[in-house]
Amino acid sequence: MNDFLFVALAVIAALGAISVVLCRKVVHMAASLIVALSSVAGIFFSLNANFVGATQLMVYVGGTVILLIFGVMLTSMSAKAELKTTPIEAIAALASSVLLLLVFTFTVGSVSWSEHFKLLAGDAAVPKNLVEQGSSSFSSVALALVGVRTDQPNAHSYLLPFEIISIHLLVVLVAAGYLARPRGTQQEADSTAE
Amino acid sequence: MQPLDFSTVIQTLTQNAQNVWMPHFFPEVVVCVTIVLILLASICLKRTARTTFALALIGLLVALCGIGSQLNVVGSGVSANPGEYFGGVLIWDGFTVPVRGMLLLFAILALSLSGSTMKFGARDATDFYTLLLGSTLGLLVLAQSNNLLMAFVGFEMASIPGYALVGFQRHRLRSSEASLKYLLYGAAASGVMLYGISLLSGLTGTLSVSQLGSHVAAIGSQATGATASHAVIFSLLLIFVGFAFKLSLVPFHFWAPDAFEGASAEVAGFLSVGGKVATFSLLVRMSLALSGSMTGEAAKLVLPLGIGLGVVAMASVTFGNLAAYFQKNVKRLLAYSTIAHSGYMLMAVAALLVLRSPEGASSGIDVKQVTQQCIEGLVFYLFVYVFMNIGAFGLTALMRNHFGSEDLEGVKGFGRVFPIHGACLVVCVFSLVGLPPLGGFWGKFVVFYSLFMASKISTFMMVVLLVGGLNTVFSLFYYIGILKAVFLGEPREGSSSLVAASSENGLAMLIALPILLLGMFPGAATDFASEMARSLVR
Amino acid sequence: MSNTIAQDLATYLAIAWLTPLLSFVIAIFNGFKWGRTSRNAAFAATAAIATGFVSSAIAMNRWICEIGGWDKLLHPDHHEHHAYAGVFYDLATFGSLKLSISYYIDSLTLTMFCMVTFIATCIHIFAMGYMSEELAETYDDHQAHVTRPGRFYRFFAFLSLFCFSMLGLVIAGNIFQVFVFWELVGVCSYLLIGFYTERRSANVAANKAFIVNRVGDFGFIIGLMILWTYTGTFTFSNAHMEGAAPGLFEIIAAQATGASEAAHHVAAHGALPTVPQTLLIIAGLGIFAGCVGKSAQFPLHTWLPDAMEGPTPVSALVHSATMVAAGVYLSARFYPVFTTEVLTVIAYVGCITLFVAATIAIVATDIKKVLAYSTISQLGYMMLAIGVGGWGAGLFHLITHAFFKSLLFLGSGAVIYGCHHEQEMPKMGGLLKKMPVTGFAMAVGCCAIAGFGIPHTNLAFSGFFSKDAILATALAYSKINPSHSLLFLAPLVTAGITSFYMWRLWFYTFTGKTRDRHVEEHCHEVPKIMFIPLLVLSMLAFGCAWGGEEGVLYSLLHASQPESCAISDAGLPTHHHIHESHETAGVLALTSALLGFALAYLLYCKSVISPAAIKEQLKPLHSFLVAKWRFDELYDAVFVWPSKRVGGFIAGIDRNVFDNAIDGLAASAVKVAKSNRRFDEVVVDGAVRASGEIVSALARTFRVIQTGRARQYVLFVAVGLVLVVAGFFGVILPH
Amino acid sequence: MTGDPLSILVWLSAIFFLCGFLCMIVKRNVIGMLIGVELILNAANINFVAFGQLSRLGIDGQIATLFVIVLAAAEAAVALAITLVFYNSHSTIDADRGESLRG
Repeated sequence: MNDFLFVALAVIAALGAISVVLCRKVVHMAASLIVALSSVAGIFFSLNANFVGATQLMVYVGGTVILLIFGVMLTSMSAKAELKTTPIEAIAALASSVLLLLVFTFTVGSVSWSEHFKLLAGDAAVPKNLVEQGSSSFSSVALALVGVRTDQPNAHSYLLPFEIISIHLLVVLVAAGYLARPRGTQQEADSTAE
Repeated sequence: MQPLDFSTVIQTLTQNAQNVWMPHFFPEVVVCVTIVLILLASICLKRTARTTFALALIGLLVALCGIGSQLNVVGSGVSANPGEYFGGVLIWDGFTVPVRGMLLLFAILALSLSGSTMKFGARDATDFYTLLLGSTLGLLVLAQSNNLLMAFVGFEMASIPGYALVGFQRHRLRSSEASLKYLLYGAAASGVMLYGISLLSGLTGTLSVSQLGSHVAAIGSQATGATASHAVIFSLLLIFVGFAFKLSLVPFHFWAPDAFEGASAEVAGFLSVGGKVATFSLLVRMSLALSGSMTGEAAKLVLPLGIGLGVVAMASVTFGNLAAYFQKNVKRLLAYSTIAHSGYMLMAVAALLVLRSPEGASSGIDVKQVTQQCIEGLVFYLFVYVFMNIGAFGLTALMRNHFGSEDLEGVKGFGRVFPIHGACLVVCVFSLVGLPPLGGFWGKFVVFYSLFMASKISTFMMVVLLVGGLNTVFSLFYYIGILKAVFLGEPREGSSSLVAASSENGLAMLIALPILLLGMFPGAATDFASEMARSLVR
Repeated sequence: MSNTIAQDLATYLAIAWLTPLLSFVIAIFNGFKWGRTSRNAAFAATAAIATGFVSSAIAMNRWICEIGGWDKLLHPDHHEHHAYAGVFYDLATFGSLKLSISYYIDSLTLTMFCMVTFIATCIHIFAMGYMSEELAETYDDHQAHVTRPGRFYRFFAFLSLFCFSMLGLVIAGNIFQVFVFWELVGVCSYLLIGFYTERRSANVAANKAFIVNRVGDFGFIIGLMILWTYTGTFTFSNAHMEGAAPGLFEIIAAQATGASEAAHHVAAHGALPTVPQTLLIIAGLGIFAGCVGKSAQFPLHTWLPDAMEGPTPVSALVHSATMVAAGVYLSARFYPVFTTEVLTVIAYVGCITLFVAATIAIVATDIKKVLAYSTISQLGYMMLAIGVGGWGAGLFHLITHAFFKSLLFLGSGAVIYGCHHEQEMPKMGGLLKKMPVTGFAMAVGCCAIAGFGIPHTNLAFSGFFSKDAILATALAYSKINPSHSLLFLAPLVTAGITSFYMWRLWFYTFTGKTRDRHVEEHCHEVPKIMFIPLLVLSMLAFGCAWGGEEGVLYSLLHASQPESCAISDAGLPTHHHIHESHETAGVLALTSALLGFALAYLLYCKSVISPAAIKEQLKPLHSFLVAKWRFDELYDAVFVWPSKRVGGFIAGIDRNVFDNAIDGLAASAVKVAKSNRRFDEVVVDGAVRASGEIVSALARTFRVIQTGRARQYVLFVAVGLVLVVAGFFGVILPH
Repeated sequence: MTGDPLSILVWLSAIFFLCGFLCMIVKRNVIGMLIGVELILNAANINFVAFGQLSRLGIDGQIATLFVIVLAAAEAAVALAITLVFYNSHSTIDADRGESLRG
């Protein structure tokens, strides 16, 4: 049952992603994106990565996509004419992605993962499969984010990125604020040097 | 899993933070604090561009002093535990500390440059300096990261403010266009890089850079080694796309000319240098991790990787120089020259990989020593590059301010009207060409020298060397084109009454002087560079 | 004991070397303050270089005392190489790569120092008069039709900088230092050729000189790298320093002669490194390529005639006496490193150059261009001499040539000055009455370069001795290697041609009737400050080689002669051989020169036959020569035309975007091709032009890729990724 | 392709990656291109979680995903702001209209 759900979610996610490419209208694209990302969140849940799944739903589906739709609404008012791609471009795009797919098949696709990891399993440093382990990974994730690794004592812990990303978000806020701020103030008129 | 005692965790954390992390990470903390202070000051104090500038400058200077004190520790040999810290995601050793110093120095130069040449209101100034510092912080993290995830975070932290900086002149069509292109290209490239990181970490089971080598070697030595090694290479190439984007290497350079032309010259100068220093620092670390001690299937890949980098370097150098030929916009021309210079620097990394391949180890040369020499050359090149490129872009900014143009046509006679600026431009440009006795000459010289060493192992490196040498001749034409316009062209009517501010003159000389000094007395800098190389390759 | 003399010599020469730098700094920083009408810069520069000469002379004296006086010099008991090497200052260390400012002093260094400083002093004095028109707030440049501020101080500042670089090149004790100063003299030459920046032709010429030299320098770098990689040192020689690691020359010499000689080194430092034979050849050729560029040898010689765009004192100092001789000097320095194969190449390059340049000089009408081609030709003689084993002969000619050529140039400068910047000989004529001193000095110079003299006596012009020495060596060489007899015949014939074109110049200018009234009316003798250097130099041009190969000058140079070239002396004539052929060669050379003189006299002085008629008669032959080669057309068909088509096909030809530098070179190529010059110029300039075309076609292609569309850039990311992956797995990995 | 869940997820992420790339290439609408970026980043996320939960990457995978999500949100914010600026100056969000910088 669980397997079936897993495969179904994967198929839905893949279809969602493909329909993002095929849709013409931006709103449809966004809707397809929501489907795809939600299915991915479902996959995360089924993999026992509950926290990540929840974040995916909240931040991605809830935040990012809403942001995108917001952008659509802001900017689509005048764009009545649909923006079409010329066939040549579509063909070029398709050709390049087919080539990429080929490259992918011959490299990553040809790795037999189960065997690969079975062979590596002899390595002591390898952690146990977390799904089989069945424990809640939530607390270990949270602890790793504040700098303590409970599962693998020697592995890296992520206090620094966790903290420093706050500064990054602050800077991004400033950037977005600056760019979105209406222009035309006197000061800005002076700022032009060209 | 042992039961967790919350207070123990807290205690360990505070202890670590107090004794190990904070002292090592002090400069970055200062930068963070400065960012916050700038924003606070813009709320509390009366806002002027000057206050913000002073705050940012003081912050960076304090951070640089922090680096200075760390340098003492590194230099004295009492090394305060060189190695991984902050939970292993960062590296602190005799290499990263000076690189961070270089980045901070560069940030100070870029900051003073924009402070003296960009005229903006207080509100905009706050935003501009915040973005500049934010990007610098990202570069600092990127330069010392020992973890691919951390590297990606640093990469994005450096890039995202960069997108906004390029689009900082909102009212200009070209600025917004450049910003959008840079953003889209950067997003695609960083997406590819992240995808590569995810694959690589999945294959090897680690995000650590320093353990990458042993893990890849472990993969190569098992039965499925051949296919898995190919997958590893594929993911490495994906990661390389991100690096190549940051370094504007062919064929991932397309953003550079457009973004640099659209951005203001100060921002272009910032983007063209900072990313290189940090990215090369990480690239060298990864190259070292992936070479030298490899065995089995994976070891066979080191030499091809080196040759591959050599091909990319050749392409970048040739493309950059040729495409610069017909450019009329100085910024665009310098953008192409930036591409070429990345290529020259990449040659050192290519040589390094070739020398550290198993073929190199069996050829009887002293691998450790020549590796050190490659790194030494790269570091020296970067150090000179910081000055010469920011100098070139800074002088372009001055051309814009005084002559209102950045086209070769429009800046005619600039050097005649402003002799000091002209002299500094000569120094920067001749150094970019690589003429003795300027710093750029030594940079090229040492890089070519490492290529020459590498050519003993793979004759292909001789080809790279020849292409590089030929290109220095090519590049002469368009660089001289700048000088020709600036010195031989007749200045426009009425421009002779223009006078340069003494602060501008001072800054221009401050940037040009080190190039001259590095050219005439490279000894101190090379000693330092070799010290850095030694701490990296033990 | 030897330590103190090394220190003494180094100190004296360092003074001579650095005072010009001092004067440069002073002039550059104070020039503006002094004002445009001040002569201070000239005084500073002249004083500096004169100090340099005095200091060099003291050093020379010190050296001669050390070896035991003049008698000992003229009659050495045995061949002993008195050379002193040491380090001034350690510059930097890149890993095992040690760079320092060091010196290597032997009698060659000393002679070069004395020669350079002396000639430079004369030329500085001359230039004070010649450049006096620049002593003005406004200067009318008639050629460029602009009025600009005078640049008197700038000229002398550059001249000082040049002297500093040149002396640095001569004193250098390691190849690296040589290279740095090598580039620096190139930069000075660039600045001085382009002195009249307003003139487009001067700009083009300056760029051309710079770029052509860079081509040669690239070879130099390769040679330098090879030598360093295999020997691990840049230093020339440390044989005279106790306990120092062996220098380059010792290592190569040890390799050549076998281990026996270097046994004591082996004991002290372990086994000496060796350079594989093929790489040694490549290194030698690379270094020689640098010399080819700097000394304007075929096929990189085309920059030198154009360099005459600079002021005449510059032509005299930089482009005839010193800088261009640096290539010869360096070839001589590196003689121990050259293998016999390299020497053969050198000999042939010199041989081609001397002949080709001389033939071009016959038809040139610009007085300075004639001298420029004759310079190239004489440099070819020197290279030839080195190539055939006449080390001493080549350097002997270098020194004598420096004197008489600087004399000739200054003379031509005086003529140009007297005729108000008229350089075309057909407009002159009959100037002897108006300018007797100049005419006399020029006549001495012509006698010297033609090599007049009476065999078996000391009564001969300096050129006679040196050319005789070269021809004797060449003759001896061709006797040993009959297949290379061209190496003797070409210079022999050229000796006649040389005499012909030089006397043609003299008769054209100073005798006959006035051809242009305008010039005639304004013509006047030059002021004292200009003709005193002329007189001094004409005395030296006559007598500097007094005594020939038994004389002081040759003995001085001979004292520095390295024992052997790199591998073996197989095929090179010994002293004995040369001595045997001396008489024959001397008589033949003199006959050839006299024939040339007689022809010139008949044609241009007595006008027995009208030169124009000859030109008319020989026109078929002339056209036949050009047409037979059909080099420019061929070149057009093979390279230029297709690349033009490709370039046009790809992006459409947009002439306007031509970069000025390439355009300038291309334009000069077109100009050369059109004018009635010789084929070789077309070849070389055509190559530059063709590469310019190819480069521009490529560059246009690259511009097309940069479409400006964000989506396509992303597409290019994908394509680039596929390319990188496919290239890696498909091409690099299988190999 | 086997029934191995890890293989399925790796292929799923490959599809996401390719779709994202295609999206960026064929959509002339800037918003469409940004949606493509989100897809590419999500492709990496799928990989991270898959390798973390099903093989030996451990919780590093989950942590990486968290950071990527945050960074993607930040990037999207700036991207939208830039898009707005572009829209304000060019009155369109057709990415092809910005081609004054070229050559």
